[in-house]
Amino acid sequence: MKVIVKLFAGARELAGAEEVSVELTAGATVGQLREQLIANYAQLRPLVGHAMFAIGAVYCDDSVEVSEQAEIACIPPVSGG
Amino acid sequence: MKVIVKLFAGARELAGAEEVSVELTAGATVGQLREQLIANYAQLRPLVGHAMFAIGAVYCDDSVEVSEQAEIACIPPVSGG
Amino acid sequence: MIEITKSPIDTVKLLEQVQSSEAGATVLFVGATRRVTEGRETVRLHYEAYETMATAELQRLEQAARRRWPLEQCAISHRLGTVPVGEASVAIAVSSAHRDAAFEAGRWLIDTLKQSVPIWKQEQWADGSSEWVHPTPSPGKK
Amino acid sequence: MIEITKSPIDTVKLLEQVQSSEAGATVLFVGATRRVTEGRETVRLHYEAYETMATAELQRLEQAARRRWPLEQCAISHRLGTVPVGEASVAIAVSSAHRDAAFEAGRWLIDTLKQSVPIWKQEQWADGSSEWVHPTPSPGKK
Repeated sequence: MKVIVKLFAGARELAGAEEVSVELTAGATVGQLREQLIANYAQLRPLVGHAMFAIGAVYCDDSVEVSEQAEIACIPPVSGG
Repeated sequence: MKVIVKLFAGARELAGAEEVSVELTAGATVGQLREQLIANYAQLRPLVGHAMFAIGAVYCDDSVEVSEQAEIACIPPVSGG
Repeated sequence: MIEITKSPIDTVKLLEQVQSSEAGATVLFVGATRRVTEGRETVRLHYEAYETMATAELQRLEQAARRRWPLEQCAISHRLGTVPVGEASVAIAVSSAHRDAAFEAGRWLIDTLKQSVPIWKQEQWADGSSEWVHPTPSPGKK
Repeated sequence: MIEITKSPIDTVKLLEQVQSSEAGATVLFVGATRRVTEGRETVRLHYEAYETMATAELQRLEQAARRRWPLEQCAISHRLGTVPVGEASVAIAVSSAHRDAAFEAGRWLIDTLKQSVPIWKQEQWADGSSEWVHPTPSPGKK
């Protein structure tokens, strides 16, 4: 399956894109998405290693299955406030 | 010596006066002033027992000698804020 | 900046007084007359002070806070006279480079003000009665 | 009340939003762009958010704070876009019957916001360079 991943801040700049598409096997987890993202975009490695992921605007840990329908976002370490 | 003691809040109301005069022996301490005040104005006992005293607008403990020149105040437990 | 006033407290002015381009953090505390205390209804509070000493004590508190924390600015205002329900009796604003100092100093200033500054409040209850508040020191009290 | 805005933060409005006759205590925290960070001069910060999620996370934080402390009101505003030195990027106002809850909730809200809400700042330094801030998680970091 193909999923679209939203990118922000430093990750957006490193990738040069507000979102990227990643090809995953059906039933892939957030952990596998993280690895595939780094495999496809080596320049994201330093940020994506520490990033969180959100599915449908909710934080998910690496064991959660990626849903094709929901919005998927890569959340590099935050610095609001 | 005769000293004037300023009273506030509940102490002022109990004494019915903004200040009272107390006769002390020369060299009397704040502790002796406290006792004499209670002796003269029995209705002040509940508040003056817990009161602080200030000489020249500075808190003084019971061992300090009362100065005839400076302003003397009885400070019942405070409740500002 | 220390102020003891019979007028309503201007919190906007207080915030402006502690404004600084070196301050990343500002904490404002406002204490106001609450409608209900321990199940009883308050109509208003009345505040009285030993004014010269209260001003001096507040200045001592500001200086002590500045020694203890790296503050940029500090402003304290206490109102006297009648303070109706919902209106502010005290406001404390502190600014600092980082938020630890601003939160800690703000908390310390209001706690210490309530313990040591010669100001007293009189509760004026909805049932028409009134009483001066003179907290009895008790070791376990927070 | 949660707000994410590209306009300057109106702290007066925030204070009005948490006003309550049941509140004896109000704490306002304001975080602003500081001129100097670790010896380097900042000209402005630029903030970006994953807006839908940031709004949802701030609402979750408000609800969590209300479960944990007996708050009367709670209002949070975060600014996006360019925030020049001296201007506020975030403001949090909480009111409660007693000051313990207001201070603790205010502190917890800003600490947790900085850890979990998907908002990022870019430092724009006086020397013309700029960088996104992505704090590396380190066990000893406060």
